[in-house]
Parts: sequence; structure tokens; C-alpha cells
Amino acid sequence: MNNYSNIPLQASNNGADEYILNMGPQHPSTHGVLRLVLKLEGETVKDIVPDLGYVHRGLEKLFENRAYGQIIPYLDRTDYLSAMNNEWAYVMAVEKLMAIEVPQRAEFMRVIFAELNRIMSHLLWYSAYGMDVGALTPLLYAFREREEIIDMVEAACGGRLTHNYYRIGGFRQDLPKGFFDMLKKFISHFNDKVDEYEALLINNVIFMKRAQGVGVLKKETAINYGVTGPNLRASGADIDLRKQDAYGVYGRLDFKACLRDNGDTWDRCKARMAEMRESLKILKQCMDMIPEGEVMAKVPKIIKPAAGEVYTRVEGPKGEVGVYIVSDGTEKPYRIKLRQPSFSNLSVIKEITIGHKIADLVAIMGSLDVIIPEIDR
Amino acid sequence: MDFKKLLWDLFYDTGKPLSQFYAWAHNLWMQTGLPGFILDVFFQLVIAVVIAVFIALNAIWIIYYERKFAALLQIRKGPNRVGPFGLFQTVADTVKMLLKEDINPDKSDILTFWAAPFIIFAASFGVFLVIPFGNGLIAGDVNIGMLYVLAISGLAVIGILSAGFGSNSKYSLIGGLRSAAQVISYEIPMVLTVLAVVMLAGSLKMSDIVAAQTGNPLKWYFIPQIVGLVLFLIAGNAEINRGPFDLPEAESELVSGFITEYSGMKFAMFFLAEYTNLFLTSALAATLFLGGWQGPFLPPVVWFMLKTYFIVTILMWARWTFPRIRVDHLMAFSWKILLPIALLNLLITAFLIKVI
Amino acid sequence: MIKYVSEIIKGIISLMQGLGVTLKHAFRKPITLQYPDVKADLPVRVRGRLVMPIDPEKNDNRCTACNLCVKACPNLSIRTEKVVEDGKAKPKAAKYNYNLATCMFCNLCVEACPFGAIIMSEEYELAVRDKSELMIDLVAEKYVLKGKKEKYFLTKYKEE
Amino acid sequence: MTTQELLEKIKGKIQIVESKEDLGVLNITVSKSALKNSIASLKDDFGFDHMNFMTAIDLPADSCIEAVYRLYSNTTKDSIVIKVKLDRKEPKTDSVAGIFRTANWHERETAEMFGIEFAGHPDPRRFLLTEDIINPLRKDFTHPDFNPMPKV
Repeated sequence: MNNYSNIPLQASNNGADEYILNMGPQHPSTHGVLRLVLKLEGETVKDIVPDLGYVHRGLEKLFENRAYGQIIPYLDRTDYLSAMNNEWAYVMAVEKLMAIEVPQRAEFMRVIFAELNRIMSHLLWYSAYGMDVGALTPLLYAFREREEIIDMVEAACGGRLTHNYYRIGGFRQDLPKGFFDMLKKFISHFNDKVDEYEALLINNVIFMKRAQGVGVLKKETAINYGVTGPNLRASGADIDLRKQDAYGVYGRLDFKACLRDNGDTWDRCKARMAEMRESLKILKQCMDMIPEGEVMAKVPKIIKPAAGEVYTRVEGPKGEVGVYIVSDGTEKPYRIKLRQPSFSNLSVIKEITIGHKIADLVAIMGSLDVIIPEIDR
Repeated sequence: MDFKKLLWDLFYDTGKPLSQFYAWAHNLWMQTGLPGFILDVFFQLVIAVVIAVFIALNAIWIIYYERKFAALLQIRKGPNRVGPFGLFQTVADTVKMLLKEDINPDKSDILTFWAAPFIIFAASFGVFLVIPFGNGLIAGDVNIGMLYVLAISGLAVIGILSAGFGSNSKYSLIGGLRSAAQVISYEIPMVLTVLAVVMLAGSLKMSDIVAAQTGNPLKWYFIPQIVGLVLFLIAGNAEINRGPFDLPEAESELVSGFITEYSGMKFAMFFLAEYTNLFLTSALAATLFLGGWQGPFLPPVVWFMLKTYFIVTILMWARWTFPRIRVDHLMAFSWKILLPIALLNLLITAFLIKVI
Repeated sequence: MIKYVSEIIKGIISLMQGLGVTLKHAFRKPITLQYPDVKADLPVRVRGRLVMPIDPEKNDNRCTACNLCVKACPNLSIRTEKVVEDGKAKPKAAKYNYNLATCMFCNLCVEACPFGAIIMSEEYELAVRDKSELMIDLVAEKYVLKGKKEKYFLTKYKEE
Repeated sequence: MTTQELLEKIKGKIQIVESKEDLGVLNITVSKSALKNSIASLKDDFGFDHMNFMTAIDLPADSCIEAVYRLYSNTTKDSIVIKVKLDRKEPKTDSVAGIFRTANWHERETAEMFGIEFAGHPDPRRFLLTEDIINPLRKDFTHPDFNPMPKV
């Protein structure tokens, strides 16, 4: 009944201290259904093999049988913590294929929702991470603010997690009345809350001891593994797609990429905390700069891009969210490949956990902020 | 008989009416000509039942209290569905536990697996014998009381180890071993802090330690031993595997540590023992540092409970605030920080006693 | 030695900060809603399950069984049957089978409808005991909208 | 850098079978044998240090499978797409997991989805799917549980 047949791990027989531990798929801290098979010596991790695919839904195959417009709701279900960023990458790709110009108001709205989603995702990361390291209270505090954002998003698009709001060419509907009042209220107090989060968990001496110098990810290794997002910036690489590609209207906004130097677990946490503050700055600017006008470009009723291929990417909360579309000129895409950040981010885990303790493995896993449906698709 | 005086004695000097009642019963018994030890055994059984009932009721209350207190810190409401203010939530949970299937994992070591909850429960049960709840309200006022407490409470680690070993699960085993390491290394700073108090009181007997602190709050030992109190709380919290020191259970790492494989009533016993231990540690802290049952106006039992629950609240506050310590930091913390400070505290105390 | 002591003091300060944060929250009001007793006030755009409300002007639904919603649905959750009544030019939906089990509440069908005949209602407590109850015939249901959503529906998805 | 300039620059080092520009991105096709060297050369000599993804496209009409590698340079901010045509009956190519370690998982996924064999892959196990699903992303994939969207 031993189910390790697929896993190339063997506890050595002469060294009696080694054993295999199966962590997951149902484990409190593997964030969804990830299975990690560990080779341990005492509590020290000697080897680690991730086993994936428990929630594979074959999205890429589904896409080949759907019209272009029908694909958007499925994208919400990859990284469900920041659905709008996935939608954005996809609609941007189709717009690029069809050369559609998106109205300015819609572009600003896209930035607003992408940043709100980024904060949402980081807040959930923070609360889940608190659980991982054994602090149970941060969850409730972070969810309080997350709920505020979700209410905002719900007022705009009607969905709480699966938003389905972006459309090819702009937006389904304009912003609801009173949206900016809610946003203003949120902006006014959120910075204090981030201070609270830091005081409660991130700057706590117990946590700092656990996180500093643990799971160090070198810049070169990170780039070689295709790690992106806050994880990469914590290692000191100044790579932020919002700056590099300057898609949407990010070129007109003033913000900075949140860099850290060491690339350890603590730096990854700090980078995310700083990113929340930066997102807030972006939101503030968008609120001042957003023009009035249409939110939807003129788009043909039946979306039929010309044959060709395109790859667009946006900076999601976890890293580079990319969509690669091959079109053959029909109503349905010929092939869509989703490039999701967690896929590459998780692949680095073997590199940075070997030699640490089980407790560190949990801390490192949490700090990478992976989300399994995104990997399995 | 003066009814008013009896009432006064019952509340404020509980030992006197109890010993009067015992002498009266003993006299009566001796007239029958039967050997006296039968009566003593009977009385011991009565005491055991009383303590068992107290443990059960107290644990039910303390679980409810913890859930409400956690809710307070976490800006939510906590249990509020079963009964008024959710007071019967724990009762409902207990009934649920009793009705659940008691699972024995395949290939588990039945003897150790079954013995574990009883050992742990017995350990916390035994300590209750020497806790002075009130003036004279103490089941067995032995003259090595404090030593007895340390010896018996250390037994719990055997239960945890046997739970970890008997479950035949790797998670449980890691949890059990963690617990053994943790309890042994925190025993030492705890003993050293207790020793400082014992030196001040000049006795190991619990009633003497309480009496030495007198009714004046300024003479309670938390003033000369403030460092000792903090050390005792940290070490005590670590010994009962709670708060930031819940490594043997460590939900996010070891699923549930040594109780992973337990279910039904056996699980409930672990749960009961955990909260009983929490109460015990707080009661000891109250006895050693906060003057035990002594205090003005209110009956001694009320004072004792108030002080104990004050300590309980502090421990809960810490539990719901801090993240978990890593296992090697835990050891380092004990040996590198707690032990030197405890030794220093002991030395200074000894020096001051000599000088003053 | 100085480093050792200063580290301990720094540690204690950081722990105190954490305790302070939780203590501060102990005096704040709970943020949770007592769900079955108290329900959140939902915005008008909220997407519950699909309904086909009665239009009070026509005293009937607006559906013409044009099948645009069927084509828009990514999950094939909708099936219609068309009927043309005597003496009327427009066809009508005899049956509008909506499969709640496969619906993913994406709103694409509502957007596709040229007559504004269907709408996502506020209903979100959708658990049933029998799978067969998930197949709903929206025509036979004769749903009546209430409150905010009704206005939203009558003005064809315009907010005031 | 425009695609023309980039093409001129890399022409010397890499044997290009075919090249075209697609929406502002240079798209080159290389031969199967030259793939590993070209990618190594692009990484080392031209600064393409980030592999966005690696995947494949099934082309039953041409009876070939195209493996697609997309590289990005963080310094010059250029993108390049490298394609290699593989025989559909027996798709086999060299693994580039030694050059870009991110390719390890991408190649495992692609191998499973299209039935491509990557020679020299460090960990050629199945990745996401169960054993009974074979080459699902090929256009002629059939499975008892899989129904393509019917025409309405």
C-alpha cells in the first residue's frame, strides 16, 4: 500500500535516522492540495519532492473549446486570490492580437482593481502565513481589511472572489456610485493597519528569529528558476513588470519596486508588506488621475482575432502572470498557455529548504506564497 | 451550634470545620471497632471524587473562557449559540466527543496508545492534592509539597512520549520527542525559580509558602521575585505545551503532534489535561508569587480563583498573540537565556537573604 | 555581553508591541456578522443564482428563446425550448432549464440577453438536499424580484 | 532593439532555419540538434537570462509538434521566441533543464501533455496527471470522460 512508487526518494538503510514523511495532500500548511514527500533526518529536511496535480482541471484544454469571451470566468479560477490580474493578462493578449485601443478610464480602472487585488492577495498571504508560523490572531485582523476590499469589488462587479469583470476592450460596467468614497475610506486607514500587522507578526522577535537567514534565495538562482514577483525582488533583483513593461497606465504613475537584499524568508515578508503600502500609493494617484468617459472600446460582437501568436504578461501579486495565445483566425483560440508565477516559484523549494528543519519548511513554503490551483490549472 | 460562626468558618477558615468534621466522624467510626484506615480510604476517595468533579467543571469553564477571550482579542464574538452566551458550548462539544467513535490506528502499540491519556490525566490530577485552594482547604498538606508538584507534573512527559510512540505515526513521534526535550529543558529554570521562592519562605510545604507571604500584598513574593514570576510563567507555559511553545502539537507543522491519531474520549482526555495543566500552572504561580488564597474581605477561595484566572488570562493573551518558536530556538532560549537569568536570580536572592 | 543583553531587551520590546496590538483590539467591537440572524447588505450588482423575473408590465417574462444566453454560457448550463403561441409574432420560451450545478455565476448570459429577460438574483444560499433540485425551470418558477434588484431589472440594469 | 537588429546580432552564433516577426517579437525556428546550443548561447552571449515559459503546440496539419521556448532579457528588455519542429509520431528533443532550471518543470508538464520525450531530463516523471490520461493537449485527444463543447 506504500504509495511512494512515483517518488524517487529512498531512506538509507544504514543510517537509521533517516525516514520518509508524507506531508499533504491534506495537511494544514500545504496551502491547498500539495503533497510534499520529505526525507528527514531527525527534524532536518534532507530531500524534498513536491507531488502536484491534485486539482488539475485541464483549463488549457477547456480553452481550446471555448470562444474568446467565455474564457475570462475560467481565469478567475487559477489564482483565485487575485483574479483580476489573470483577467488582465488575458484580455490584454486578445486586445493586442486584435489591436484594440482601450479607453483611458478603463485603463485606470484596471490599475485600480489590479492593485486592490494585489492588496487582497497579500493580506490573505499574511493571514495564512500567520497560521503557518503558529500565530492565530493575524488571520482575523487581515481578513477585516480584506473584507473591506472584497465589499468594494463586489459593489463593482457583483462577485467576491470570481470577479469576471474585465472584458476584451474594457469593462463590463462602469464603476458603481459611491465606489470612490469607499476607496477613500479604505486608503485613509489602511496604512495604520499595515503598521499593526508589522508590529504583531513581522517585527516580533520570535518570528524574526525564525525567518531571518532561513531559506535564502540568491538573485542568480532565483532568475534561473524563473522566480518572479516579490520573491525575486526580496532577493535584490530590480525586476517589476509594472516598471519594465509599463503596461496599462503604470508608466504615468509614481511608485517604486520594493527591493530587499538578503532574499531570506523575512525579506520576502517585508517586501510584501512594503508592496501593500506602494499599492496604496498607486491607488491614491489613480483616484486623482482617473478621467471620465467610456469604459468599453468598440469591439466586434463576435471576437475573431487574426491568425498569429501573442504573449502578454502582467505583474500579479505573486509574480509574472502571462498568457500565450496562438490564434488560427477562428472564434476559438488554437492554443492558450497560462504562465503562472506559482509554478516557477514553487519549483525553487528544493533549492532553499534542504538542510533546514520542518518548521522552517513550513515557514519557507508560506513565504513563497504559492497557490496550488495556479500550478495545476 | 453557632450557625453564623460555622458559616464564617466555612468561607474564611475552611480547614477548621473540615478537621472538626473529620474528628467527629473518626470518633463515631472508632466506636464501631472497625480498623481506622477504612474510614481514611473512604475520605480519600471522597476527596478524589471532589477533585475529579472540580477538574471536569473547571476545564469546561476554562475552555469556554479561552474561546471567549480569544474572540475578544480577535474582534469576533466567540461561542454564542448553545445556551445563554454560548455557555453550554463546551458541554455540547464534550457530548459530541463522547459519542464519537474511538479509533485505534492499525499497527498502533495498543498498551502505550491506551495508557497515554491516562498517564497525562493522572499527572495533572495528582498535583491537585497539594494545591491550597483556601485556608486549610488542601487535600494533602505534605511537607515536601513543592517537590511533589515538580515530580508529579514531570510525569506528564511519559504520557506524551507514550502517545507519540504508541500512535505509530511519524507526526506523533516527532511531537512526542519534541515534548520530551522541551519539558526536560524547561524543568530546570522552573525548578531554579521555585527554589528562590522556597528559600524566601524557608519551607517546601505549600501552606507554609502561602503563610510566609502574609495578607499584606506588599509582602507577596512577586515583588522581590518579579523576575522569578516572569521566568516561572515562561517555563510553566512551556511545560504545559501551550502558547508560543506548543511545539509538540504544532498544528501547522505536525498536524496535531502527539494527539494526531486520537479521537473520541481519549482525545477529550488530552484536551481536559491541557486545560487542567493550564489551571495548575496558574494556580502554582498564584500560590508562589501572589500570596495564594490570601487577600482582604473576600473568602480565600474567591481570592485564589481570582489570582489564578488572572494568570490564566495572561497566559492566554500570550498564546493568542505570539507565533510559535522553532524547536532549536526553544532549546537555545531555555539554556542560553532562561537558565542564566534563573541562576542569577537565585544567587541574588540567596545573597539578599543572607545580608538582610 | 552587551549584545546579549540588548538583544534580550529588544526582544522584550517587540513582544510588548505585539501584546499591545492585541490588547488594543480587545477593546474594539467585534466585526463579525451573526450570519443566519444578520445578513449583509448586498450591492445591487451582486451575482446570486439566475432568475427569469416576471415583468409586471407584461405580467409575463421577457424571454423570446433566442438562445443567445445558451451560446454565451461557457458551461452549457442553460437549455431552452421554444414555442410560438397562436396569433403572436414573437416566440416564447416554453421551458428554460437552468442547471445550477454547473453554473459558475459569471453573468455572461445576462450580458448576452438583448431583452433583459434574465438577471442574477440576490439568492446565495443555494444548497439543496437532492441533486435533481438543481435543475430549475425558470419559466415555470415565475420568480418575483424584490427590493433593489427589482428596480435594477425594470430599468434594464441601470443604476439610479 | 528592433527585431531586425536582434536578428542580425544573433545570426552569427545561432543557426536559424526560419525567422519571422510576430507582433513585435522575433520568432526563430532552429533545428532539433541546434536547440540546446542556441538556447545556451542566447543565455550566455546575449543576456537572455529569464525563461518565461516553455510549451508546445500541436500541429496535426503539418504532422509536427512545435516546442516553443520564450526567453526574456532583463537587461535589454528584449523577448525572443525559439521554436523547434518535432516529428509528431515520435517527438523527441534535448532537455534544456541544465541551462534554465525553470525548464525542468515546464518540460515535465509539456512532456506529459504532448508526449514529447526530453532527452537528458533530470527528473522525467509524470507531473500533473494520472496515468490514464495520455497526451491531452494534442488535438486528437480522446477520453471517455472528455466531451468537447458541442455546437449550440
